[in-house]
Amino acid sequence: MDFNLDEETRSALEALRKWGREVVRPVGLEADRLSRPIPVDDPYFERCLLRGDGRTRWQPHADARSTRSRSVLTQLLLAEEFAYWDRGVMIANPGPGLPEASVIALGTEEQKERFLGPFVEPDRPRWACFAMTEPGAGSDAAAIQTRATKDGDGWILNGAKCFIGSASRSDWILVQATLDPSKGRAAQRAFFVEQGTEGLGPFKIEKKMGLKAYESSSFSLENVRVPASHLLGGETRRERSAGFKAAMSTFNAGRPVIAANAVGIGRAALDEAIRFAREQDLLGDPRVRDRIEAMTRKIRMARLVCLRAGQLADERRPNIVEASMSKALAAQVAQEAASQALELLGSTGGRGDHLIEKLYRDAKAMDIVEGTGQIQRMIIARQLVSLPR
Amino acid sequence: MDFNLDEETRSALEALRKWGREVVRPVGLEADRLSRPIPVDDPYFERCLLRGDGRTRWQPHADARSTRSRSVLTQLLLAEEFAYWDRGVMIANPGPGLPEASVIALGTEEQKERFLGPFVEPDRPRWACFAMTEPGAGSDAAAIQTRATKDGDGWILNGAKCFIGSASRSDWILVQATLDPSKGRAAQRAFFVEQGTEGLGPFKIEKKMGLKAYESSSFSLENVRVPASHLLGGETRRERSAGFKAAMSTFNAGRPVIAANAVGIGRAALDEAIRFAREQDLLGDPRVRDRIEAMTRKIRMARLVCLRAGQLADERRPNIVEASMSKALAAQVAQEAASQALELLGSTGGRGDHLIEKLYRDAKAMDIVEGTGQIQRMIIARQLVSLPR
Amino acid sequence: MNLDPDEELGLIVETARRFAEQEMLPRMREAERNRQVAPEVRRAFDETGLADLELPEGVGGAALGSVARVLVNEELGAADPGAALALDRIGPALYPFLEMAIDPVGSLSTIRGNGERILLVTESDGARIVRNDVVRGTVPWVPADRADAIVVLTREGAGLVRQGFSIDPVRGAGLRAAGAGTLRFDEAPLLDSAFRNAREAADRALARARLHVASLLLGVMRAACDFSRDYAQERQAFGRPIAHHQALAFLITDMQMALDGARLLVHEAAWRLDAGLPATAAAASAHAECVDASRSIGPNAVQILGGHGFMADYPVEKHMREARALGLLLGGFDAAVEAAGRSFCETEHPLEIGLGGAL
Amino acid sequence: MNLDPDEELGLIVETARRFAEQEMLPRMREAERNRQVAPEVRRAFDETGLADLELPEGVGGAALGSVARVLVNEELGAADPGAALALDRIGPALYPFLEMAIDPVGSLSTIRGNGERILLVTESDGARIVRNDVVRGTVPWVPADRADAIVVLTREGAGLVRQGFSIDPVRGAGLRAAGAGTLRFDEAPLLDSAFRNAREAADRALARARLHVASLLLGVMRAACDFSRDYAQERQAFGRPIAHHQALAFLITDMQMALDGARLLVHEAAWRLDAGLPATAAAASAHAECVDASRSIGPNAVQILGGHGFMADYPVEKHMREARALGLLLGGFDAAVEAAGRSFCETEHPLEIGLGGAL
Repeated sequence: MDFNLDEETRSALEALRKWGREVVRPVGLEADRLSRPIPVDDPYFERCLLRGDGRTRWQPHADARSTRSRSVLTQLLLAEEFAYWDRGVMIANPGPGLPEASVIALGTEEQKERFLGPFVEPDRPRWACFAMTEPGAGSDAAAIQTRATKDGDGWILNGAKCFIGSASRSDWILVQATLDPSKGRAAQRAFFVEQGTEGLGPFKIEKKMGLKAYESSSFSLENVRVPASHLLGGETRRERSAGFKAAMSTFNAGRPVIAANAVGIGRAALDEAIRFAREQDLLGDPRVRDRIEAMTRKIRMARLVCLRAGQLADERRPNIVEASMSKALAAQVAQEAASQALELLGSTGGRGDHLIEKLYRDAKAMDIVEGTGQIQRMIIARQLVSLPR
Repeated sequence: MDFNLDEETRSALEALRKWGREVVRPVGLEADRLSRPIPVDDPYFERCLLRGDGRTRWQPHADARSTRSRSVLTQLLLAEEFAYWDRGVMIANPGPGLPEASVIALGTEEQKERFLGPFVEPDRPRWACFAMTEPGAGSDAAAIQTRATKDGDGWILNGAKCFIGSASRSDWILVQATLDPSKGRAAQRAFFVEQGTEGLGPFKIEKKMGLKAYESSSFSLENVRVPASHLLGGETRRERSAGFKAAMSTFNAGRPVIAANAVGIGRAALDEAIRFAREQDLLGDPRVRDRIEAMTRKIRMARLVCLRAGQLADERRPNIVEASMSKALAAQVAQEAASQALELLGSTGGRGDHLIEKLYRDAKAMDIVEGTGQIQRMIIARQLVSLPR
Repeated sequence: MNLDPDEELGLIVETARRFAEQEMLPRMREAERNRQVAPEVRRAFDETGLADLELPEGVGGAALGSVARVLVNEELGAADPGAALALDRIGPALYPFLEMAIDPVGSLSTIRGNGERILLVTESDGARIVRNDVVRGTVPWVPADRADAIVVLTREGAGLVRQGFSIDPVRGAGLRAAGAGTLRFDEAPLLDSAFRNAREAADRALARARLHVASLLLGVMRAACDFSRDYAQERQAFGRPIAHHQALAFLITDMQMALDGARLLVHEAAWRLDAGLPATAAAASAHAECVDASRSIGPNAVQILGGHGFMADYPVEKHMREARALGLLLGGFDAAVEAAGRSFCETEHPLEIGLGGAL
Repeated sequence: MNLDPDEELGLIVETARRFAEQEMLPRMREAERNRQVAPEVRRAFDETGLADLELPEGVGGAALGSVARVLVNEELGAADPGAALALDRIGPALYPFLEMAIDPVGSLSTIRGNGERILLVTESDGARIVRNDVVRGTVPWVPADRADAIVVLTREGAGLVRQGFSIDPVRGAGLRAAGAGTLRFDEAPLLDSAFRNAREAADRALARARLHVASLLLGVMRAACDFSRDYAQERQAFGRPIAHHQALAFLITDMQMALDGARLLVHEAAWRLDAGLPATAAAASAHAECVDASRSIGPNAVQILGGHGFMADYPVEKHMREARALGLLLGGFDAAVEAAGRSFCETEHPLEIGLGGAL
């Protein structure tokens, strides 16, 4: 056992902490105050590029498997730290984002070159996004209705998507669509749709309760025509796709990242609660101390569960249960921490200008994205008691 | 609105409170200390008879519908008060008990005369009991396996029952059996089996965690032969039975009685916690006061939900949701109250001789008998969201 | 014994419900955005007479009690608790007038006649009375942008402040239809004060104020429960309505259970007040339960809607925020628990049946 | 970073598991009834060497640390926590010897050589030290019928009591395999005391004692989770295993989640102790979490078994009682929360990553 951090992780955390305190937190508070996503032309994004953010980890001319990347454990610690300063800003950051992993794993060389190439040394802040969720299909991803039909050499897409991060500012959107809605996930394919393609849009920027710094959009696809080369992986990608998906679910890192974000949010609420309690001289009240103890204990526990899921992923050991547990637990813990911290603020929490009040709104999303707490429990119960699907 | 008690109820409560303090509580503590049911020949039972307990509310030569009985509301208040002093003793009390209502509603005149007659002016403490639960069928009553097969003019019963209250001391046991296990509840019938009938027994007295004052037994039925006249209601009872069961579920009073018992247990824990806190001078600690406040609040709430279910039953308004809610809520509240009270005792709770420690063990059963908390929620959800069976 | 509200209140409740559904509900997002209620809604409200429910007959009120108030407030709160606070210009500030030995009719006549907006604040909000006739301190948040007068309620009594205070608008976490501001007292002189030997009356005034807030919370919780339950019966996932997945069905059940239980506590406390029985612990405890229940019902309703719940296209995110904001008033959960706990601990058997003749 | 226990401990854990399953588990009801462990089990235990795990090498121990202890205790606790307490004659009373500036080898040699049974009690249990060398007070319950000596641990230090105390047997709510008694000090003289400037060492000794108890709780919780889960997969209702009803499946999931989380807290605190890092808050918090989790896991395991769970034919009613009794030791939940809370509130960012080099 060893809970010490290595030097590299520690210095990466140090740098992120400075960036978070000086830049991320103020940008996030501003977006919340103005109740709008950070504008595309905000200088913040240029600063991200200067810092080295917004790039792809894909390396041209390298084997896909040799792509350099940090350990999952380190990624989780960084994800926690970033969310500590502002989880909305973290999601708003430029870069190839969610679809990157799929494109690296499944894309043809031409697709990588064309779609990830511009992210190698980006000339300006660039975004890409993955569009899965639909108004009628959230947790039940097998139920998506966006239709892909063959049209000569290309494809025609029709449907509607919602809650898609940074969609209107993305260079391209990887759109999940089905060849046959009655056949579930097996009939689903992903297509690159470039910004400006006829029939894509309009984009409606959603009005969210929290996490306002990033743009969530809904949009429709009306007879959107894409060439055959825009089908992710091309016609032959099927087998690799199955393997990729199996690996993603066996050594899952996505759910622990959300868990780490939730831990970060909870920790921010904790620190603010302590600061407030000290300033208002409330630490003599055992109720206040008990609240702080419970928050600290639960957040620490959620973090450990999350890191354990990460360690298993790093060791290529199955982490299905741990990944889902970390997500279910941390999301719950973050909400409770924010709610308890708000209680501690008393009437100050009603003003609407305190970080804790924002965190209370932000935290709720963590129990919804990447599978609700209920979905996580279904996944866990399948493993623990063979709950049938 | 009126939360005042009428004079009759109040004086019945007064009398029960005196009886409870002076007799019931000591008898219950003794049974718990000795870890055995109150013996059949204990003078306590004779005192019950002298007090007028142990009788049937059936009146010979009266119409079944005119049977005098207290309002459900009053019954619930008395059930709470009795359980406050000892819920195990309440169940141990002599009388026709659980099957009485079914016999009054469904029995033939001969059956009432024969089986309830001895309880009109009982010459000695007498018991009767209803045997539904089986080792393999608890919540799922449709799954009982005890078999009734026609044998000439009579019936032969084979099977095993468990957790049956006062079975070994009962004059007769109303045994639920099935004519065809594959046909669910529709094929179930109830049979009077008299004590001493060949093939009935042996009785195994269960070792329980709590509520030790009353006897819970398991026993088997091996080729137990009963005459045709022992089939509850006779061959023609079917329609009345369906109506009775519908009424029982639409205006349920059984679940609120358990809820009231749970409220009584919780209230006992509360009072003991306050007494202990005062003696140990702990009331200056906000943690202690907060615990007492939460206990009081939740118990009060559970009582109101319970009484509301009772009022609806009195008014012959459907109370399915309220009855199940009262049961689910009160059982939970009683457990939590006992657990919090135990926490307050600290190391004293470990001695094993404090009433609160006993209540902690007793309370758990309230979430199990008459349908677990899970079953209650299924019943509620059927009404609230049409949850399919 | 009868746990149901009396039938003669049915008509008033029906009026409140109709007004809430027809006038308040359709404009709740508009009122939130504008930080005020539209004038035509205000006119329609004045016509219902609901604001005069508890006013003494001498000033044209219906002189009804707490039971009527909590029934009406649940209806208004279910539509828009912020608007409910804004529409009732006197609101909980009425109770010290009614319960204290200060001339209620004289002051109230003026206030009502001028259509003044007055607010109630307590010591737990941050108001401090020094030398019995001057108010100091800052209340970080009141659900109002402006006020003509402030009633300051302490454990010993209450008084009216007409000058020496200011309200600086703030964004507000919820209840924005009522506005939001930080209230500052600058050596504000206290009028109409009744500070000596008024402890019992002050307790009763605070109890009524607690039920005022608690019943608005009941409304918000009901709206959140109803909306999310309907949604769960419509929305399909994995081949059936999400409400038919047992875990969600049980969650919905538990939410309803928490709401129904909290409501009975509020009703019983209101009945106690109307019956002149000891009620401060019951009211504080009911208040605490409503805050407690709403802390889980609000987020759970959002959870049931999933991603949709997080968006302003649906009302549940508003329910969650409004409930949380309501829960911070009058010192919030902690102050309510502290008051109730102290009182419960003073008796030996706080729940003995028949104590004082009632439950 | 590595959250898994080191592999070299695997053999010791395996020994503990085998002993627990083969010797303790089959006799747990017998030990409970007899209020003591059978002599042959005691002999078998002594042969495993598990009691000497943390003893210094000077007295024939393995000088292993807290991580080894919590791993072993989870195994023993899963079989029979009362027997585990009885078998380890020194138990948590060892820690003040190890952490204090009193001669550990001298006293320990005697104690171990004579096979003495010694107990640890703290101030939160009710022991009071007056004038630095005399102990007074009553500990209402210790999980023992008799003892040769008592170690009294306070916030300032610790000492040994060899006379002036008595233990009156009581029934015991749980852990009866260890016996149960009320411990009374009658002006008991304190030996080997180290009371000045020993605060830090006393804190560490208490932290180790907390983890000793917490890890037994982990074992009980694991046993309750495992047994009830297996049962739920076997038992049929409404046409399928009860574990396949979603609400029960989720309950089982939440129980497992609570257990796995609590275990990681215990492990991290134990690692901190072994690494010489600040650990008192971590240990107190881990202790609190184990008590908290066991308060729901115990009753929930009984609930899953329904009526069967309430009967001594199945082990879950025992798990529920044992967990509750364990949870009352060392001042229980409140003392643990109080200690952890005070400590967390002293720093500005109690969970900042990398603080002091570790998580």
